[in-house]
Amino acid sequence: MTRPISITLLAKAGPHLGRGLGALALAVLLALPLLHLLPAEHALHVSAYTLTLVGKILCYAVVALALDLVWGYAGLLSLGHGLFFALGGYAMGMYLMRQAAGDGLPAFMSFLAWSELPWYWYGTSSFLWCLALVVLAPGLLALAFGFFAFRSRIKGVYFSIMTQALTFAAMLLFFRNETGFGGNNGFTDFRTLLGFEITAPGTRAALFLCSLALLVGSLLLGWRLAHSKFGRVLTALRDAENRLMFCGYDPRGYKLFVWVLSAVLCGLAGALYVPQVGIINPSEMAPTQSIEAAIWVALGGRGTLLGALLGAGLVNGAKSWFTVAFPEYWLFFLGALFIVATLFLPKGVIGLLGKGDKS
Amino acid sequence: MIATPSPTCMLEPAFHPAGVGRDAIGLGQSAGRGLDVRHGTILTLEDISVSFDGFKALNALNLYIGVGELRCIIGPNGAGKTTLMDVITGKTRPDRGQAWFGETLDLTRMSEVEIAQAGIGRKFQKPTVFEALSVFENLELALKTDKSVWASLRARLSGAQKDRIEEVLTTIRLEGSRHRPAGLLSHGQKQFLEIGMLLVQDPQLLLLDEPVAGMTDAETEFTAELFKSLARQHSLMVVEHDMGFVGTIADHVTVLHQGSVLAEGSLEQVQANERVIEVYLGR
Amino acid sequence: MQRRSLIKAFTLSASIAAMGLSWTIQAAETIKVGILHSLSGTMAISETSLKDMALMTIEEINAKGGVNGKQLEPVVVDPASNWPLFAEKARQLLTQDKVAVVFGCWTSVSRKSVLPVFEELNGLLFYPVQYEGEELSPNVFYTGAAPNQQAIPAVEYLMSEEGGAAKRFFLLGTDYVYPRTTNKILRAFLLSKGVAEKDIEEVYTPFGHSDYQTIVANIKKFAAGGKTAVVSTINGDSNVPFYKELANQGLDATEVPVVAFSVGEEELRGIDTKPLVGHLAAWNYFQSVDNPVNSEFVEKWKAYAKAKGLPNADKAVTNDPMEATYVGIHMWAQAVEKAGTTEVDKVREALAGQTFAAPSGYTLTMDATNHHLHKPVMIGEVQEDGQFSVVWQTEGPIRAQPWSPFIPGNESKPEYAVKSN
Amino acid sequence: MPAIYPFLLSLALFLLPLTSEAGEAADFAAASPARQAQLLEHWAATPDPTRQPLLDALQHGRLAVDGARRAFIERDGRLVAAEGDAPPEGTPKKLRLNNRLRGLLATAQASHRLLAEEPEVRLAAARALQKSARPAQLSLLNASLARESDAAVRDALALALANLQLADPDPKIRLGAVRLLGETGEPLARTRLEALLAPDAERDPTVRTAAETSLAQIKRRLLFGELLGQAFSGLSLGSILLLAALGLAITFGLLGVINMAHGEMLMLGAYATYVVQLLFQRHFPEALALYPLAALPVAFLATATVGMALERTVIRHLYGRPLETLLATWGISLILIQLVRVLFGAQNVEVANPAWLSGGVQVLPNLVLPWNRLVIIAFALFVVALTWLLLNRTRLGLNVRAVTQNRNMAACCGVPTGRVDMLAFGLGSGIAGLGGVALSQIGNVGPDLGQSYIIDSFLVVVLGGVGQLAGSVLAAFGLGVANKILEPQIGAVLGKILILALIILFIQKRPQGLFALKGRVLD
Repeated sequence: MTRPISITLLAKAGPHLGRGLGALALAVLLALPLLHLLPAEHALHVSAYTLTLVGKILCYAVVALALDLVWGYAGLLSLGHGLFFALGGYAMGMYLMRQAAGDGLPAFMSFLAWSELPWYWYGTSSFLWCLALVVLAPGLLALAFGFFAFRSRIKGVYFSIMTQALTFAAMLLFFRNETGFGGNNGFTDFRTLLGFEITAPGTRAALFLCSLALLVGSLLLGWRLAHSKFGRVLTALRDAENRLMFCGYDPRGYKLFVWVLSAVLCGLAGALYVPQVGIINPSEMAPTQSIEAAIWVALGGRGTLLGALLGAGLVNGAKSWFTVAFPEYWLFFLGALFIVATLFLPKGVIGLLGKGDKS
Repeated sequence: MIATPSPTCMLEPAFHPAGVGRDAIGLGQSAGRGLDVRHGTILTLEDISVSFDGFKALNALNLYIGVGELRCIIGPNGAGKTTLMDVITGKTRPDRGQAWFGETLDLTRMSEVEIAQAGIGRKFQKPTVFEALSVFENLELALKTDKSVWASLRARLSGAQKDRIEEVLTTIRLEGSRHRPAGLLSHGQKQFLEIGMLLVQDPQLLLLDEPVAGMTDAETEFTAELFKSLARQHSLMVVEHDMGFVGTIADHVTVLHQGSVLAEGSLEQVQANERVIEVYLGR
Repeated sequence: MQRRSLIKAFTLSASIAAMGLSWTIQAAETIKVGILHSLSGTMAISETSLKDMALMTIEEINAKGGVNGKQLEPVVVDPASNWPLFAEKARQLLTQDKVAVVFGCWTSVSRKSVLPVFEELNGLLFYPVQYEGEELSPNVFYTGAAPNQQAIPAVEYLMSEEGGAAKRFFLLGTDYVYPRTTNKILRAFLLSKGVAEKDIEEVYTPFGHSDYQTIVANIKKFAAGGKTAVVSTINGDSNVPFYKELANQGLDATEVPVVAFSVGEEELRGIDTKPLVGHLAAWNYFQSVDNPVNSEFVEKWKAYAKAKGLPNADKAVTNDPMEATYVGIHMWAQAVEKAGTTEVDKVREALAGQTFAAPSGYTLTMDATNHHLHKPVMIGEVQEDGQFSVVWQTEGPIRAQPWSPFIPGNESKPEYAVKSN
Repeated sequence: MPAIYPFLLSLALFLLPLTSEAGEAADFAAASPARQAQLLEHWAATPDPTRQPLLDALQHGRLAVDGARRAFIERDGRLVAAEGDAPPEGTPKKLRLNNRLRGLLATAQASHRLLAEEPEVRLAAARALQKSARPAQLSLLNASLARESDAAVRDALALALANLQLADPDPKIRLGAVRLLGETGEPLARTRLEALLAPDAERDPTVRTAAETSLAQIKRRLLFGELLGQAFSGLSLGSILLLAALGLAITFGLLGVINMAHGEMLMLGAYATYVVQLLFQRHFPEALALYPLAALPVAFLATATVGMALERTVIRHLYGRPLETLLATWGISLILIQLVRVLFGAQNVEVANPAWLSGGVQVLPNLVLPWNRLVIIAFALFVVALTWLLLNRTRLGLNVRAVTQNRNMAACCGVPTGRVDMLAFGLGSGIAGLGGVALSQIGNVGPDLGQSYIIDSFLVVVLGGVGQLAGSVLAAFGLGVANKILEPQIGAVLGKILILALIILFIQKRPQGLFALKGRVLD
């Protein structure tokens, strides 16, 4: 009601300004893969390094978005989203490993002296089945975990710590060589994807476009959800779960739906991430990775979809730059960034732009 | 004031002193919408006990509320009033005893959500509304409709539903604030919003925990009118400390003390009860 | 107010960025070399000193006039113990910074992560750490030991009368590919030497495992069955709790000697070595090796550490991977001189057969075909002062067998580098 | 062959003294390692008190050899010729032993110590010989046993002898030895008896039967020791988890700060220990053994100060926003880690166990309880008691509980909430610092130390029930013991995974942890 005029003005300009900036960003992102296809000598050529770096950040942005759906809207802080991301990545990695191995066994299996594929590897040479796995593996795990967790009304910090324990346990499991996912080395040295050279500029550009499409798709989906009655129920759930139950809503179903959706989005992001960075290993499940994802969201602005994207972009961009510019001191910058952001930007960076309520 | 009058015919519930029994109250055969209230009792609590770490919050409590009745529950602090509400709404499971909604619904076996969907609405002691949502959205969420996940993904408000919300907005005098976030409302306004949410939810039994706390006299008076008009089509159970308010609305008062019913009857009757005086005034 | 402080922060960071930029522009006629070691995260513990050693070596080469008349310009990046970041940084070094060569990596997984990048962009990586073998990339030169240059001689020593004539072997490692491969090779080797299956026990612990009570109890139990030696491939951080438990449970080296393949002088800095005297390590270099080249090398390193104010400079030590880094950089520089260019294909050719008088006291040769160094093997005993005394060594440098003959299927692997797959 | 071996050696024994009169030290110094081994074996069979200085010098690495292969013993920093008084030729080099020689030397030392005056020394020597006696020492042991007056030493010697007598040609002696070994719980005796039971190893049926009985007895005792060992290691792990988690039980459990920098407080405590150790090494080397005690107050104060400073500057602004404390403290933890890395280096630093925390107490033949672990268990209980007293018996504790239960109400009652918050956070951090001192005695001290404990700490606090000190204690010991019961069955990794899965299931059952207060749920 009594907001300073400047902010009100900004808010009014917001939709136009925001839409303009968004369109610009989208145009730039769409142009990147095309410019990558130009010959290397061309002045406008975008290097594979830039393309994979931005592609990676796009995947992270999807994770941030997915996390924001459960944390920002439903109030469930997951410290285990890295697990779903990694599961999607592993599912894609299985396909890529089979592609690279041809008719034989993946290299790490012959190393363990296994003579045949374990049962969970059957069918992974089929791309379609792998796509299904990308969705099913994180989805079913999230469903099972969510079903039990929400049934017994685990929430708040308890929920966070449980998700952390889950991803930690999974990390230990995947570190074991006998688990059959390559142990600490994970999957690497991919060759082809659907018959295309994975290092070919065309493949890279296509993967980049897929990531962009996934991001835009998730954003639209998230926007639709947030602005439907479903989204309002989630917000209500976050603020007063008991009240909502006495209104006759079963919070379990709502939580489970958004939780599984979020996990699946992470899985898809992981699946696109792996062929771009060329490796998947259990360290993606390390609890610190998931905490970092929470930080992207918080820094960008919790409960606003654009904020999550912005946070993922900012932190990862900063990280990529700091690690080169100040290899010895970048952790100071990053740490200070988090502290300053939480102290002075309670609504995240997006709060600065004056559209902190809802995007 | 209420736009959808219930088709069932309701008579003034007969008054019976405490301990007479469960067949005492109400004549209605059905409160509508499938709830079986053949014996005229909408809520039956028998021998309910709840204890927390040895402390007996409810102790072999018996309580019957008739269809269309407006019942006030009074009692000193710690008498178990809120725990009683918790038991009815499924939030706390009794260690012992039976709780029936109508003749067939066993409240001790139902989840909070099932109980709410079966037609028991509750207003909390501390007004609880969805602070991040606007007043209109609060009412929209509470509106009686299909509340499954799939339904709300596709939900669109129908004209009739919008009218209903507008109507309640007028009733609770918040029509000017419909787009304000509920978190910005005053305490009293929040109380009204919560009552409004109960109204659109259209439950058969309303549990109201200190509904007039923090209200001005005028607001209290208005609330009293509102409750009186609600009774008959709905059953109400009001927990209140404000004796004046109780006096205005109640035809039937139950006094709780140390987790069980101390006295039951009209306000004058319980006020004259020696044991009640002793409990309230101390010895 | 808040916004103003944010703007300030932005100006600050922009000016810092500008500083960084001007610093890179300044050096024009130089050869850039990349240094890809983790400076933060779990691996910083081991890799930081390799970065410093690389910088020292580059300084040393520059002081002698550089390579082909050009100064070397190190580009240091921090992949932060994050494996995907290793690949990203490798790509950055090769395509953005256009470095002529990269010195880096420690863990196998980091090497596996960057390998496709180096093969795709035809870059050159010098990998300075002992590893499991089973790899031979044309774009990598391996200056650490292959299993036959470390593990097998160590076990042979344990089986000898001098080494205590061990009859039973407890193979203990962290669960990742290096210990697994090494133990697989060792098991095949031991079986070929007539050791029975029941006399070999193989146990793995997770990364960062810190509670060795049960395992030490099991070693004790196992050791009651006959003269036992422990072959440890425990990874860096877990060694301290392991050795402390060993000492405190009263298992000393005379009873059950432990030979470690990942414990060197640098790791011993974090351990009180008095209770560990007599335990063994197998490497291709020890700081205590007595020869003029090494004395100079150690002196130079200590002086460098002091001059640069490295933490704990007064206790600076050298170790095997540091020596391998040093040798690698020098060999590369020699090869560039010989080839007259930094072009990868020509340098690769020039590297074959390159020799260098290393601090280990031997003249090491880069094998003509297999991209590995010929290295001597030394067994050292832990001393009270945190150093090793060499108790046994090979006659001379031995050739690496990246494809161990003890792993079935390796007979058909070519003895020269081809792109994997 | 085994029967001839001692005979040959006693023959050698007969011949050798003639040569060694010239100077055993010189002989040894000049010998090849194989010959050195022979000499040591011979010395072990023929103890001679005059040889003691030479053995001691060897054992402590004080024997040096000069260019003429003559032996010198280092005494008070000077080299003294072991025999004669010729000055050294060139710079003498220290004579280094290998493991085989060290083992033989220990046996030789033991047989020499059998001659000692003090019964305790003889007892220790006899015990050592139980493990390491060699056939050549048979007659020595027989002779020692015959002249031994102390009962305990006699028993120990008899056992040492029994090990050798298993190879005796006389079945009666073998039978006696087998029966005697059955009285022990030695893991080695088990192996020896098992060897006896191998086909064709023992012809005499009575001895065989006796060996079977003895073996069964030993196995029973060993199993008992193993179980006891498992229980102890469980308790020990529990005490470590407890020390790691206790500070968090205050900062997170009571104050509600999701303190991701908790691990770094442990790390700072460990580094404080390191610094104190350095100071002691430089300035009070004579009192070095006491440095862990001095480190306790230093670590407590240092981490408490850091904690209070953080509370005042950062966390103060975040009360009531628990999830944001997670982010800010995560940032703090990154900064602290990198700070330590820059100051002390990325490598681990050495924190040594002082003598009184080294080694262990031999409870059973197959059970050693390390002193550092025993002390840490006691220390953990002490810290718990201290914390409990502070929280429940002092004004500060009352204020802390008041503030954590209802901040506004406490402020209205005149409790200086700001100060209380600061002190409470300082207390939690200080206790974490104490934990760090303990952790430095069993594991790594490096910048990443805290990271490896943070997850376990949170699990302990959550499992115990947030805000419940007793719950944390129970949870820590429960997790420790469960871990150690599972580890031998299914391995460390699967064990840990299973525990995590069990915790997740348990929290389903009791979402508020072990010790949740049941009560009217407030909204």
